[in-house]
Amino acid sequence: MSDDHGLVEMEPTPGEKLAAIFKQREVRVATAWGVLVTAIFFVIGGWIYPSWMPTAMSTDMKSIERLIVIFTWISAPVCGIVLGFSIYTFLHRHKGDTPPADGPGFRTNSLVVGLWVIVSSALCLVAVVYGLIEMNSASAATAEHKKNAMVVEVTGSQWAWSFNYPEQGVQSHELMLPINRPVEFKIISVDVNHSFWPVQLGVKVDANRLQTTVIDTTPNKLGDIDVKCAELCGLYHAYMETSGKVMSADDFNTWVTAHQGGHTA
Amino acid sequence: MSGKESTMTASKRALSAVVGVLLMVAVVGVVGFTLHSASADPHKKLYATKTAETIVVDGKTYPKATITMGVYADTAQAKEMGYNTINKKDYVQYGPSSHIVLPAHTYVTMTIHGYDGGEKLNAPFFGKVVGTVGGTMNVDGVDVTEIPADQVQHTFTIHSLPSSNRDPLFVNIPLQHVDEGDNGFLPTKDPGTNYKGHTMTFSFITGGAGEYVWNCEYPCGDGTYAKFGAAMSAYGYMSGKVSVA
Amino acid sequence: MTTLDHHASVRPVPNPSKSLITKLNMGTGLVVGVIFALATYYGLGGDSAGVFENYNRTLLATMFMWSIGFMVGIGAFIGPFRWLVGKDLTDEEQLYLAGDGQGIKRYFKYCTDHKVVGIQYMVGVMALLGVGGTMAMMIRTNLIQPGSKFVGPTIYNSLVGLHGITMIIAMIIVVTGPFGNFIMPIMIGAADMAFPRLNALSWWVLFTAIPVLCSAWFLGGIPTGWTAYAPLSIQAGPGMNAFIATIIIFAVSTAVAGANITATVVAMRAKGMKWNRVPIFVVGATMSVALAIPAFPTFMVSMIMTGLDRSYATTFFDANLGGSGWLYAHLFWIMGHPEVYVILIPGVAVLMEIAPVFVRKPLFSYNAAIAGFAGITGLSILVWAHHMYMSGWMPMLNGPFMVTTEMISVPTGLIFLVILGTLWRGRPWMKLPMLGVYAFLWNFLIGGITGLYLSDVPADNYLHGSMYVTAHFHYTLMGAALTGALAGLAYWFPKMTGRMLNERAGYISFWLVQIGFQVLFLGMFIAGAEGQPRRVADYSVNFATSDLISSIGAYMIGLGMIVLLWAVIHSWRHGKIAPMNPWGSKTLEWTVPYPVPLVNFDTPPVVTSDPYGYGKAGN
Amino acid sequence: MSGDTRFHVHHDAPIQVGRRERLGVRLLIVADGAFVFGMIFSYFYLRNLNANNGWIPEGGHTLSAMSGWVSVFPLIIAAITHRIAMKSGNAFKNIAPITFVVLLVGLYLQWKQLAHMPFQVDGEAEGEKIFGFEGAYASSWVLIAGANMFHYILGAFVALGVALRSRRNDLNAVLEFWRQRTVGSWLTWIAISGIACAITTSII
Repeated sequence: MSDDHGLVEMEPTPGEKLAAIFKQREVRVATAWGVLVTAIFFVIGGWIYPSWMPTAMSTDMKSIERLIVIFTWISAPVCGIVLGFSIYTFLHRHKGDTPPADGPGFRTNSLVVGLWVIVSSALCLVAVVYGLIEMNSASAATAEHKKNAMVVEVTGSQWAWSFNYPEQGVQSHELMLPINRPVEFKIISVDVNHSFWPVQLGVKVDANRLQTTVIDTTPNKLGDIDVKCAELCGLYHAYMETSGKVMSADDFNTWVTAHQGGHTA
Repeated sequence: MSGKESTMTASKRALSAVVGVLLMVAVVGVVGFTLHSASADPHKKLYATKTAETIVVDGKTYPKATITMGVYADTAQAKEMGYNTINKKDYVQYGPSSHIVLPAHTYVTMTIHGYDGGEKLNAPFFGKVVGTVGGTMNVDGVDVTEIPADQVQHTFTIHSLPSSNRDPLFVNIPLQHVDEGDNGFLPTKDPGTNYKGHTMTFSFITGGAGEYVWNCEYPCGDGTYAKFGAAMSAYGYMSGKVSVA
Repeated sequence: MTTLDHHASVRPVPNPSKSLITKLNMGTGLVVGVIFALATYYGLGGDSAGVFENYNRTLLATMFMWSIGFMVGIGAFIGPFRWLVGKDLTDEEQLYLAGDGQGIKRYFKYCTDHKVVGIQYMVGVMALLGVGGTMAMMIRTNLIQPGSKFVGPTIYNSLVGLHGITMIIAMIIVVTGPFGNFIMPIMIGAADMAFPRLNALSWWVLFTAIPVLCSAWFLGGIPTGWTAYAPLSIQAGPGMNAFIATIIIFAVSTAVAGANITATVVAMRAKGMKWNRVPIFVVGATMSVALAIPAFPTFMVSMIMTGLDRSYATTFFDANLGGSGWLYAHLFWIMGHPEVYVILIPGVAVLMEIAPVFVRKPLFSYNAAIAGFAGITGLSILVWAHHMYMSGWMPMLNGPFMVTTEMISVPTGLIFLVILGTLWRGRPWMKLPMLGVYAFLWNFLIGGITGLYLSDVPADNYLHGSMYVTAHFHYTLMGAALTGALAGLAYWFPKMTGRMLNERAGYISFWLVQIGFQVLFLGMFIAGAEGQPRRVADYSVNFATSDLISSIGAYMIGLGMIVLLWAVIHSWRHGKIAPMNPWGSKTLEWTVPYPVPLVNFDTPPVVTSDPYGYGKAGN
Repeated sequence: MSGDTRFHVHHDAPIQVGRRERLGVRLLIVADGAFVFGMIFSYFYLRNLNANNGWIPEGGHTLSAMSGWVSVFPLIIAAITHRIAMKSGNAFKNIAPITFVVLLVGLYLQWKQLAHMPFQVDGEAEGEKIFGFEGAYASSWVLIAGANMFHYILGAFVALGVALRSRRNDLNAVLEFWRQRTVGSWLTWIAISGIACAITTSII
């Protein structure tokens, strides 16, 4: 569609056109609203949102927190534009039982459309590239971990997790991990699909029926872990949770020795 | 949908609105009530019996309590054994109730009579005795720490949601299966039959008050997938609640 | 496959009042359907077939035979049979099938009039939304506090599954059913749909799915969630058969309706309605049903496989014998992701149709709107595996799927631009439909942005399978699509019922629903961020606050929806008589009177411009 | 509004109606195509995944590729005879029944194949017979054969329809011609789909 009826009729450079748009009072007022909204989302994304999330106990979880903050910041201006302009029009609504007079008849504005596409593509590109970089560094870390990793075989069964430490010859219903040692989880399900989710470690993968999946991470903070199932797995899905601990290497060795008898008390 | 203009007065319309809305709220309420009563816990809870004795474990003194359950191959067997099951379907089941109540900070000694056969556990881990005092249980007078994965009839596994204000409680008891050859494997109408089965006795210590759940980890339902259908997927047969109060 | 078509009939005209078609209606359909079902059930041994597979086979066969029997009984196969033997329906018979002069009775017949089908769909959708909403109330009641004190896990899991699938079905048809059938043909100046008998077929086939779905309650429920992931669905009890049968029946209905609507828009537009003059609602609805045509059959494949696994012991999803749950997830999401856009796009298109009317400005950048819809439609078939990031099926492909998924944000952005541009420098007339446009902007913004996190693989490590996901898709499906559908209801209510929707009740309902919605799902975002998995009957105490907030919001929505339902029923019976064009719109449906004549237009309209010619030319 | 107007509006030109119907059928073919795509996708997905070596489990049977082709040939022949019949103009009504008969033969062959697949594992449970299938290969084969069967039934229905209709003299010739073309679209599609399935099942 042509832009004969464009918002701005002059044909100077796009830069001048843009400047002309911003000279309009209504654009500036709407933009002010937008800035306010952007600021609010900045605060939510940067501080309020992360405060809801549990303590990060691995670099994976740390990077997820960072990523969520950055994504919120990227989207804050988008929220600002959309909400700023809609708040402005809402405040200038027409009241009454009869329809308002016809508004201006412009049908498009190629400058605005073009700018919109470019900016949204750019923001999208930032998100994509950032995500790919994070993924890449995660898989580089995986390669690093492989050398020195402690293997934990995770078995999901309806409706409990069990853990086998082949290196130590220990089995447990709790996930005990030494700090700062890479750990490689080999996950399998003996019945339906589950999803292995040690919440504070920021990793997750499905436990598929009789098919092994692998994830790795390095716990770097002492504390309790919640291990949950994130895939509906039947009657007691809600109760398919267990606890875990990240402990010092010494504590871990003590725990291993105490449980090598074949049972956990 | 007549073509007439409405002649309803404002007050009449308001009344109609209030009545209409209340009526619909009531309908939703009735649906809720029906569902609630259909899914209520068994009417009878099974309470542990407190005894006067106390016991010292790891330097701490605990009062003692006992509780007894049975696990039956089907409703007929449960009835034969003297339990009036409230369950509707003819499934393998624990009795006499699926909701057990235990006293807090107590040394609980639990006895489970198992009368069922068995094949093999899906997850061999649940062949181990976990969470009992001393890490053992007593099967027909013999102390054991685990039962081979292919000799289990059912398990009694207590677990819970991890949360900040509740003491952890995890107990896993595998029940020794009854061989086909053993006398009393299946119920008969013959009143002279002596049901032998196996008797598992074990003790564990409860923490503070809290709600827990128990279920069986042995594949004893039906279905082609890991036999966790039917009885295993229906609440109150091979699964239930544990209230520590 | 025929329409009300012309042919030189030289045979004597049979008197339709003596023909079989005049004897058939919903009642005969029910009777024949029940007979078929009972005969099948007891013929195959009833519930004495104790074996898992055999019993499933019996139940599935019973459900399908009910559906077929109903269609036989209501006369759906008369047309195809007559075509087969070469004795096509006469004009009189076709006129009779169109419900000519049959008053209220035609709503209970195999009626080919698109307006009747539209009303049937509308009532059906409202019933489905009511049932699904009631189940949502039950879910939230159970989650008010930890401990699952309201219902046990069996019933809770069934509630989750049935709420999900009921709402998904309702949302797929909520716009294209009532408005796509009633309004759209008039909007493009057509006399009827391209295939009126298929139109009736699509509704009545769908209708037969409703009792099938309800039967799940009496067969032990659907404990798998609406996604029905295998192998859980293979393990599930007999209620699962109801799910399988419902989806297969529904997929047939969708394919038929999709082909019908698409063919209508492609082939039956009024003279002069070139592609760039088609109202945007029609474009959006058509794109969405056209997308559904290739999408749903893969769901049908997966359901047939599930049915075979359950009733014939095949091993599609048993990894022990070469199957895989991943296969199910692929087939499901190849349908499942396009399907969310099938739900979303018509709702958005309704709002794009409404905005110009109430702002009295042309739609901003019609081309951008089309590009937005087309971009979403095109990309949506390339993004399915983002639901499988965490399934472990092939982690190396997560990257490409992340790229395609995030690319969707660009055409989605165009949708915002079009609506914002339309609002800009206008003075919006704040009638009920217009409020929906604003609610949409906020809800879809939140839904879209939270989708950005979920599309990102590392963030999905944390968010996948949590309440966060649930909140996100409710923002898009309910906040955006349902808001659009309700705005459409308020907008087209005068044309469909001849009366105005009670405005005050509408406002009360709107604010209750929208505020309740924010409370509910913002609370759920918090629960998700805290780490609460979705679909749980019980949860740890640390989630108690956010879940309580969510439940309060749910009750507000429930109350608001009840007020709306009252308003609809009351206004339909006693509302103010609507003028022909209460909103001063320029689309064709407002040029016909109420009740809309059988063939819509006395003289076929000729279109000379698009319907957005508001405002002064130029600036 | 008079009754005449009503009729007038509904009576589009036969060529328009014919085109519209063909468009509708083509759209339904798109839907069916997605279905066939889903089956073929599943076949290759499971074959390449070969979870726990269960694609063809130890001792499992295979079906020769020829078996798949034999039941597809009638589909191809039917599509060709229909085309020949269309080209022959007035002789259509004499050739059309051949298409129908060919499809019936195919339907029988397909049924034979389905009923005599070597994959079935019989078992007993609670005194009742249950059936099982050997593995993913067998399962996928059965599904594909079943879909072919469904195509045969629909194909035979429309082939019988055009054959019967072509013998009547009171039908609109233009519209009937378009309906033959529409049926041709369907017959061509089921032949293509059959070939695709036969190629799929040839790769064991």
